[in-house]
Amino acid sequence: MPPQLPDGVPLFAYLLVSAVLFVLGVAGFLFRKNLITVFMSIELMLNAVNLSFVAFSYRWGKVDGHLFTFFVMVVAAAEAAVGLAIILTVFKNRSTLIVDDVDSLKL
Amino acid sequence: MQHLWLIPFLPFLGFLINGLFGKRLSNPLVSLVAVGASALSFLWALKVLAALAPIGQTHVETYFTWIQSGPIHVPVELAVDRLTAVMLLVVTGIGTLIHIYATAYMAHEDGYYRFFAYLNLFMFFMLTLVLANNYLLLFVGWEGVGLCSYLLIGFYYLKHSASTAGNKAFIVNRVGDFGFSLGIFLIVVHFGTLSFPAVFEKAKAMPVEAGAGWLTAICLLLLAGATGKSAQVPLYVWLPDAMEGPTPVSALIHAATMVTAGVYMVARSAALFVKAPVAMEAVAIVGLLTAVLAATIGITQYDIKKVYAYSTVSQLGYMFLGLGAGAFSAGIWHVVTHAFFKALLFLGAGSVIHACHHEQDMRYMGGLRSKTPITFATLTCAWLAISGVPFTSGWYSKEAILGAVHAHHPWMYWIALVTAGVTAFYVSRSMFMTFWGEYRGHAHPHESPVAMWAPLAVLAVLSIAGGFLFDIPHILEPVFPRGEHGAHDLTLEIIGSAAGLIGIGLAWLFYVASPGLPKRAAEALGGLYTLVYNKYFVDEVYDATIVSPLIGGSRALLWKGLDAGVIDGAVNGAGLLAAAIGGGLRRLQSGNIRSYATWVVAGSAAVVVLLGVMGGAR
Amino acid sequence: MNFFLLSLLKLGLVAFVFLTALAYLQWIERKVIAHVQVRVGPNRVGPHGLLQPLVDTIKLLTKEDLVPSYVNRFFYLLAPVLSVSTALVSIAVIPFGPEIEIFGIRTYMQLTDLNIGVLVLLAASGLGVYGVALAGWSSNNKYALLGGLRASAQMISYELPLALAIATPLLLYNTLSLRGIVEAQQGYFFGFLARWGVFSLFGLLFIAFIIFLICAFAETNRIPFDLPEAENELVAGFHTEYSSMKFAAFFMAEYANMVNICCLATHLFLGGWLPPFPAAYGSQYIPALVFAAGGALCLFHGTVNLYRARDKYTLPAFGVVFLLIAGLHLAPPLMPVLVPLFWFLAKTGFLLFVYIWVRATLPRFRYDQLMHFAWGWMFPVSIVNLFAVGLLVALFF
Amino acid sequence: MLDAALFSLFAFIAIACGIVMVTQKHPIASALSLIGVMGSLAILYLLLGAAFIAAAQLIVYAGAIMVLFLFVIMLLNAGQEPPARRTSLLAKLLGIPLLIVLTGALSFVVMLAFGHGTVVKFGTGTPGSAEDVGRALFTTYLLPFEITSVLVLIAILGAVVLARKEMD
Repeated sequence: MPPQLPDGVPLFAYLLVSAVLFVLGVAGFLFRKNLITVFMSIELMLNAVNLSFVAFSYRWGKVDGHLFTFFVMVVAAAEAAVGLAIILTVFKNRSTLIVDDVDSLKL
Repeated sequence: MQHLWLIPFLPFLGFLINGLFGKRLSNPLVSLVAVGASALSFLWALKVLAALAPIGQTHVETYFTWIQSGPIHVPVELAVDRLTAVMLLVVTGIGTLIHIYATAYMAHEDGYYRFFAYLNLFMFFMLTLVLANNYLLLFVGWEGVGLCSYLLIGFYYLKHSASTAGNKAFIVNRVGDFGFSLGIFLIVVHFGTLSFPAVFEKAKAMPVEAGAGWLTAICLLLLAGATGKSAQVPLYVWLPDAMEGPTPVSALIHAATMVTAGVYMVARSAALFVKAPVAMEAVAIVGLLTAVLAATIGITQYDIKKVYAYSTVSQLGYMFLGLGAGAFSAGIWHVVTHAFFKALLFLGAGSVIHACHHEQDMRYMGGLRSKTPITFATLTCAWLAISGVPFTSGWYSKEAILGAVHAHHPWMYWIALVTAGVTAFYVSRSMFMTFWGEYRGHAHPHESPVAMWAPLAVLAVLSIAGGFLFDIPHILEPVFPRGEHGAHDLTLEIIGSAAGLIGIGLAWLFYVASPGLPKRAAEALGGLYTLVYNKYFVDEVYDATIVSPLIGGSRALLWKGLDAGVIDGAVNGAGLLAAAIGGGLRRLQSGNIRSYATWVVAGSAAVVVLLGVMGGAR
Repeated sequence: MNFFLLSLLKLGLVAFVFLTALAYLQWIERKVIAHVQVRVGPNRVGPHGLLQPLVDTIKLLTKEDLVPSYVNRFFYLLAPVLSVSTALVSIAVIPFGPEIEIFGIRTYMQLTDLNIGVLVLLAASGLGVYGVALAGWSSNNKYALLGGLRASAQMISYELPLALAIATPLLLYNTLSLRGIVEAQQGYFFGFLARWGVFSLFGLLFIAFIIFLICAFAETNRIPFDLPEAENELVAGFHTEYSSMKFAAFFMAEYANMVNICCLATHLFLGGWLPPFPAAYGSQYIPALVFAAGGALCLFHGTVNLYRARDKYTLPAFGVVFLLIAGLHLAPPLMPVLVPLFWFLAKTGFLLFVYIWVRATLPRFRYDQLMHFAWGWMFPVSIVNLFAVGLLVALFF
Repeated sequence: MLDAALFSLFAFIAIACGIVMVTQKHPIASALSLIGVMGSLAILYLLLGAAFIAAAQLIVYAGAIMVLFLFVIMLLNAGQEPPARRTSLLAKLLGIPLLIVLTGALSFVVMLAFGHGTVVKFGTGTPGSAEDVGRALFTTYLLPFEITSVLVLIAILGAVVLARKEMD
């Protein structure tokens, strides 16, 4: 990569940040036990993707990336509403929030 | 823009209203909608024709493109020329009359709204058929009227005979329609278009085919379609059974309009037929055969509607004979007059049946002359007309046909002549058995309400005066240039009229003068009589040769073999396969979200790695 | 780096004024309520208790900073910080006047002019929830928890109509920058009626204004919507466990939010720093007149007819000060700076007075009433209003 | 220079908060750190010239969604995670290596595609103001926008149905 940083930040830096955040989200999804935390990890992944969207949008000088980000936000909001409602229901019915205990969907 | 589309659309509207909301509407309202729809379309047709009159050339209205596939372009376009105009008036006019009649006749049936919805739907399709400007649209109407006929024959669907009759009509028509569709395909292949003007232009340019060729094939296939729809040999068998339907239906669909669709179609395709003399000959022979066959059967029947059904068949045969002889205008003329008097006959029969409380067997009628005077009077007009008594409408058209046939083939002429006599004979027979002598039934016959006999009266006037009121051949001159056939030949006309009168005379002798005679005649003829009485066993023959083999074959091969064996086997096999695979895969479903997630991550990692290996995003 | 210097200067100025104003707002509130309830209010410390805020601050600062043992320490300490910072950050985008020129430096009377200023304000008020919610949750106390939950629920619920009420005039102004919004309201109907939001669109925006005010009360957890700190149900709600400076932080946050939202209302609906009627009718002399009148009054009561002996020196002093201010308002170089500022402060001050007035007048809602009012009335009304305005704008503008 | 500093600061904050979010045992801590991530992301958006998106990020994500999360956490009073009775062996074994692979591959691809070239300078660059976004939103992306509105409606209904007291 270029050694001398010019006045400004290379685009890939943003993308790397987004990549790292995404992986962190995945890690959270894989290793956390609390349903809500798992859900939040998903949100983290979405945010990481948003960042790269905006970065790409800068790269191409178009506004479309922002639009995608916007839509992702809307979808995330809807998802949060339904997901949290589901979590509440799950807690109501089995009084646990541990992912591994919610495993009746198996053979 | 004359808004031709309104003509078929108005009945369709009626159909929609009655079909969708009829259950909630009161009977008067339903009949108002139905009658109003057809009456309005009649009036609109009148207006259009008035606006176009005199229709020199065809008036075409294109609405939108229906099919656009490669070179084939099928627009939805309606057209009016004089032929169409005549058919239009017949369909809407008589249709309206019969609607009015039906309001009274069906008054006490349940499914009242259903009946009128079907009737309007039929009007819609029939008008589409008549107005269509290309074969495909015509075919739509063609199939549509077939459907409606099926629905209406099976109107009393609780009656087994009715439903089977409906099926029979439908299936037999399929055979014909199959031929018709093949013909249409051939036209597409051969002419590359379906619109009438284009096809006929190209056909005009072609030489007359001496032997058999494309055109002949096309025409024969069209003829096949026509024989199905217009109940010609060999596909006429459905029409007599179609009498299971309510009488107005028999009058409208199975006498006046739908069955003449074949005639109309052949006449419409005249430009093709004149180039294919072989096909023309076929048409003529089919017509002749049908005429004779049906007429002879007509003699022996006792069910009044059956009698008229067979008479319809034979009259249609007449029309085809006329067409085959090249006298298209004469054929259409007969269509019109026949529409008048045959509709009248059926409606009259309906009125009689109504009077006798749904008794259809003539052996239990008789002496109704005094009990139902109006019906008798009107029916008499129809009787005279169909028997070809001079200067009645039937006489004109029949003479025109006979003249043409004589010019075509004298031997055909003589047979047709005899048939005419026979026709006169059996119609007179039915009249005598119904109205003369003393009443042999048990009900208390009574005259029908005005809504029923008013249409009868109108039709009576038409069937007497229709002949010299509308000189169809003259009207149709721009469509079918009047050849030498049109020339009146006095001797022929005298002979023709004589045949009719003789027929009536014989009938008088048989059924009024000496009632014992028919029995003796039947015994004398013996086998021949039984043969005719059983309609030449045609149905039985069909059963033996076609129907039962088909059914048996399907049972054995298709059902047991193909369906049960191959298809079910395949389905079950697929199911088992899926089950097996699933059994293997369900090991993956640990029910633990995290393991699923691991798989997802593995997949995405694989994708990204692959992307990197392949050299990034580009 | 001139830009930075200037910014720092402005920052310091605004911070100082703002914080002092917050402190004195508290004093004003007590005074006003006292007079509404026919009391005298704070009058011991300094003339008319004018030094009360100072004393209060000292008291709060010097109090023992105690952290209960059972609280979740980190969040417990984080909450007030969040609360006050989100409250204070909003002032950054609020303009106090037009572009001015002092000592040859042209600048905006505003810390920064973002082209999404309104959104920033919304975001800040949205984030304000966290402080309250966290405070409630982290202090492991059922009253506090209830208070926190109530607060957050109420803020979320009322943010919806609030946002809609904000969006309504934006349809007309076509900008998100507060400066642009104010500039969009310049001009006069029929030459004399100010083209402010409240007067535009046949008063449709007035409905939006009312909705905005009501939601503002709820956003800032003020009476009649102060359920989160309803003394007689929840002790003190979410800040039950807070004392000394942490408590002061919440207090400050509350007043800061009040001020911010009043400024926003002024800009959105009341034409910011624009005078209510054209300069042609001498609107630029109003401030001077007002202050002069005040000064005259003070002098009159301080010298000629004296109610109380102790006013002998204070009132005349005030009178002189007021007269000086009036003079400043007339000084040519300062006029373009001070007059708009005056109008802006006047309007905002009026709204703040309404706040206090309402607090002194109205009782408290019940919680279910509060929620039903939010979702059953404010939300539909604001949405219908939004549609109506949108329709009008689409048709006529 | 300045935006380099800003970027590195907030990128650091973002990643740090991300790590905290994943490692913290307490859901509220995770939630707050997630809010931190979002806030710093908003700043990064600003640096990228996406002013509107930045504001939306704060309002929608930090202001609404995360409040919901916080709310639910408080409501369920979800405390420390107890050790799970049984967890996925697969995740335990494959998890870490997979993550490492994923990180490596991602960064490799990024460097491959964007390793040299575009440099982000604050103020220069893309249209990102509310007006630009809005224009695109109501012209090019009108249909998706409408569809999302329907989606949100459905989500609301779903949430209401799910959250009803009796689950029968």
